[in-house]
Amino acid sequence: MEIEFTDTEFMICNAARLLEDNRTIFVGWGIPQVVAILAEKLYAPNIVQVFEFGAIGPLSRTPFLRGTMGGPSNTYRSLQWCSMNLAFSYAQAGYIDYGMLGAAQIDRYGNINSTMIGDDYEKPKVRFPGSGGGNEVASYCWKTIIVMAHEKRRFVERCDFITSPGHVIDGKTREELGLPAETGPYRVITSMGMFGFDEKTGELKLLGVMKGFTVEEVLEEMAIEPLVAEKVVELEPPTELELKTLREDIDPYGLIISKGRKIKMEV
Amino acid sequence: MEIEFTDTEFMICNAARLLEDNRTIFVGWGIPQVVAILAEKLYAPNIVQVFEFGAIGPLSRTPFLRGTMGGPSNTYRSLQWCSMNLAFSYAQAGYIDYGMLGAAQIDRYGNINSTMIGDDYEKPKVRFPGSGGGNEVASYCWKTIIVMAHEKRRFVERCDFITSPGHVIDGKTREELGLPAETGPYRVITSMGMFGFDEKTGELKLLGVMKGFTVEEVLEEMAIEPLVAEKVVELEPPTELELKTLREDIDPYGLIISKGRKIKMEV
Amino acid sequence: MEKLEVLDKGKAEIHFTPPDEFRKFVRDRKNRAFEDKLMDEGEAVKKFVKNGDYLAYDFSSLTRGPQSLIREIIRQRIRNLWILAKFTLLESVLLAGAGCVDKIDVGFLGFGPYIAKKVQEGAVKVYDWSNGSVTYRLVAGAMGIPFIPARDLLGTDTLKHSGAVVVKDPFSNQPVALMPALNPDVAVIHVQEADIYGNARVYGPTVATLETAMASKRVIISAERIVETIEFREHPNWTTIPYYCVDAVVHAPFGSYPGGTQGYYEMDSEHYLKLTSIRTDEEMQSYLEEYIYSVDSHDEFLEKKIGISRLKELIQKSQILEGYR
Amino acid sequence: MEKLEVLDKGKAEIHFTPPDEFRKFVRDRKNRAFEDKLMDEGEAVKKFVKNGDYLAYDFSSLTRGPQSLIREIIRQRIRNLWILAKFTLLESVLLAGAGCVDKIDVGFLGFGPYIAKKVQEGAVKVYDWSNGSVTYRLVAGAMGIPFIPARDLLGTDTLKHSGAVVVKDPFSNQPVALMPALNPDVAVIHVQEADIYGNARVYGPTVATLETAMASKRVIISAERIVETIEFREHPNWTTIPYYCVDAVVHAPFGSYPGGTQGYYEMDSEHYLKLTSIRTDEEMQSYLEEYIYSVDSHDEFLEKKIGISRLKELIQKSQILEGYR
Repeated sequence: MEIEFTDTEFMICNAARLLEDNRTIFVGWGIPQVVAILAEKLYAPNIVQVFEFGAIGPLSRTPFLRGTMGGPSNTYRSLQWCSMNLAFSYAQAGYIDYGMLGAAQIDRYGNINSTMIGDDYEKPKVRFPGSGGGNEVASYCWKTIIVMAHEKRRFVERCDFITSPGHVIDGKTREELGLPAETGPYRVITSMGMFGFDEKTGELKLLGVMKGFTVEEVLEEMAIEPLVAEKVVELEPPTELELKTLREDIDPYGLIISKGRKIKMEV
Repeated sequence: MEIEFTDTEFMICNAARLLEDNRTIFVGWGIPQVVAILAEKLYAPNIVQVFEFGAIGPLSRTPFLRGTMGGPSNTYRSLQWCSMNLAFSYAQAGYIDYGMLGAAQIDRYGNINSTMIGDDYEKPKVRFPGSGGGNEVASYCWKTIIVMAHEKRRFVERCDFITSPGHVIDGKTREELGLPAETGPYRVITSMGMFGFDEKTGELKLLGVMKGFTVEEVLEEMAIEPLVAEKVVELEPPTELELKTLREDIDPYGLIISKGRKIKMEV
Repeated sequence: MEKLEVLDKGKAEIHFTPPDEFRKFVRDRKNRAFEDKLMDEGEAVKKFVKNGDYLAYDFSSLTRGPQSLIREIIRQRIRNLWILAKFTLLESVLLAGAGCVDKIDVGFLGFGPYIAKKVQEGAVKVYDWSNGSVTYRLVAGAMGIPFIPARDLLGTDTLKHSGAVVVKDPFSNQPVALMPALNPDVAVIHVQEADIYGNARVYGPTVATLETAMASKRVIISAERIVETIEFREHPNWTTIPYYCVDAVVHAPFGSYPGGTQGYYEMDSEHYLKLTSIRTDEEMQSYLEEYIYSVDSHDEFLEKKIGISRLKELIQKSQILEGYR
Repeated sequence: MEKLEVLDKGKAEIHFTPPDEFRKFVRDRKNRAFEDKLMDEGEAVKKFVKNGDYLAYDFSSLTRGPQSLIREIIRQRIRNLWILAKFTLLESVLLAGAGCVDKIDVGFLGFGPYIAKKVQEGAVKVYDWSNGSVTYRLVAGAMGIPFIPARDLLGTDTLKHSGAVVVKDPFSNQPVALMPALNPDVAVIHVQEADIYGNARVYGPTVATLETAMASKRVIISAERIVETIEFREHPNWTTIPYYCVDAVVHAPFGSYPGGTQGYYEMDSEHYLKLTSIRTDEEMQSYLEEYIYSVDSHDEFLEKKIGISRLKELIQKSQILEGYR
């Protein structure tokens, strides 16, 4: 049977499979929201979503409404509505297990850029919205998962601008810099593969590639050469149930999932 | 006509007459509560009481219940119930006009002691409950009013223990010490008189004495010699309406007002 | 005596009001009397928003944002604002497009290519913080303290372009970032319910509603409903902002339009799309002319530009009331 | 690089947990699963209160204090506690009288000559803070930061006998006191409503209910009513403590007795008087024997020592429900 899916759907499904049940997760805007809802529906019925504007544990309604992240549908039946200070305090005090973020650039040590491209801060070539709550999520949560399109220029030796911290910044470790111990980027899910980080050096390490792609094809699409795990796993494409759930239940208007490259695959 | 009243009633009435309407007042336990309620009933219908446990602007019910400061009667129909942190934040940020406190000792510069008597902290002769929220009230509110029994030993050159700050501590001014500018003890109402503080030196200054007493009689009952205003005013005894309000409405069981020395006076 | 080492320091210009200066403003200019503060948005902005002000607002243009007040600020052609883009979406886009803004403290700059271009061209100056750090700054401003420590920004370029200072904490001996207090000159906040004195109640996530109100020198509240004071006294736990923080109360039904207000109406996605599709200054000017400059008030905007049938649809879409009353 | 001058420093021993140590405890020992935590107070105290613990509680023995849990701690003869006497009234008196306490961080030491005598005799060691400063310490502990600055204690002897550190603030160049974070080993908190997972709701003034729960390693909640989780989800703004802060939930009607709980019952002034009139160790021992050691549980205490008719009177006195539901 041939299936067709977007690489966004691939990322979402693989990220959703990573989430553990009975854990708290700090959810960024857009793709991470869809990941969390999919995980909740299929794999982790008791994950507790946390949003920076002050919603803890909502039972988000579907279809997912992109626009009103803080509105009634997405924050439906939360356990608590609170302030941003409190939402971040839960994270800073260690109560939030996972964080999930997007990124425009990522570097060898998992630092991420969502601020600007270029080498002159005053005159950026491209300007993005900046940290939002990303810096706090990446600083405070125990394990940060980054979900981003796999494009050559997005993988760099050192981000043009480090918005949110990875494992090592300009030669200094997270802990030396005062960031909470034993935290940091945990996985990077891209539209072609999955990365972790070397336990000792904090360097990006390829752990998995999408079924049908080779390691070389994935590395080809990166401006840096990451570490590669001894055994690189094959990442399954979206299952029928995942796609049905995404397309019929969560995002029927395709606001998020229809974006990206279309992939056809025999399964 | 002869009237009879306790010196506690005298203090309460004179303190209540001091309060301005349309102001916020941080209220300590016991006598200050009765002062605030009396003021609200007779002189300042729109004062807003603030309590450290987190009640803003209650319309406290009478009779006054000593025990349950934080209970339904005293916090009735507050404008806001909140946290202690927030109550003190309002004060620290400058929103609270008056503070009202009791004290075991007061010194020349309005420093007050509610912690211990003796010269060895480890082995106090007498131990009191300590600051409570007194230190914050005396530190943050714009004008602090102290209400205390007039006894010789309570007026000292330097408190055995400075619990809450006055105008000058061991030679340093409030502002030098980092306390909020232009704050500090404003009036001291005792069972015999009323004091202010010299604008330049911050020293205790006798402003008024109870009708029927002389300045000398009041000074006689103090272990230090305060400044004396050029014109010392005569403080009126409680009025008939004040006494009726206190005795019939606010404190019919005499939990607070019956304490202290009884005074008879022809008026 | 010992010293605490300063380890790092951002280079941004900061809007910082020493706590004593803010306190004196509160003492002299905020009012603890129960004064009727109800006025229309024209009067409120005229009285309380000035050229050159540091402006803060709360929540976002999608949800319970003070959109009618933002439009009034644009209509009155306020200039040279320094704005706090905390969790912002289209407020900064509109304010920058209308030429009201010189500087932006960025938590989240806002959506889309238009505002990005303004930054790239140098038309507005940005300082980079994060939603968390600017919120901590408001918390410090609200508490009347000069700064608050936090374990974020550390090591990043965000820190370098912020105004945070990193010191070694004397208790844990670890580096920690000190976020300077922020006391905006003026804040505009939309709420579900307020009384004429400024007591205000918010339902749903609160972002930094109270902290923004407490920390700001002047505060304009717009409210979907004006309610009697007894409504607050009957449920004191639910009061979000006490009256003494507030300078003006504006009755503004649909005050968040084109965003939604929980319990009242949903966002207008179509109108929203008009905004997010703005690319050029010409498109921006034509939007501003059509929806802001050509009407005199929020009421006129609703009546002439949106219309009852559209508003009715948005109310109809808003059927989740649970938790919002 | 520059340095921040340390201007003054209190000399108290402090209970300080570096933020990273607290975080790891939260990660490894607090539970984000929805686990049924309902148990009786005997089991809860046995599991979560240990000799030598730093203990915190919230509100007071007059109002919504965790009195049944305090009595259980005494009943289990826990020893060597270091307690946080924040806005305390008779908790410290009872705990010290029962020999459970070595050290007290004083906001307010508590009422009466009995506890004063204990301090004078050196039977318990005290460190002097204030209600505000110990609350700030809990706020810092709850936020996961090492300290919080405040403009109190400054200059006083309270400061000298506290553990605060005074530095020159780098932004305003003024002295400010840094209050070290406080992360108690265990907290006992009484609330009106909780579910079996530990979500909890408080009505009335909140003192530091949430901060205490967030900042403490282990948390025991006692509740007048156990309610379904949907009760929280229907009104998320009213949730005081989320379940992941909590280790045990005890159903304890009249859990604040002899104090009152708003919306349920008033304090028992007569019983309270018994407590405040204790002067000697003999009187204390006889009180403890009569009301605590001689019964096995809170239920038995209510049944054998207080009785339905007394409880009914206290319910009857509590006729103000407005604001408490």
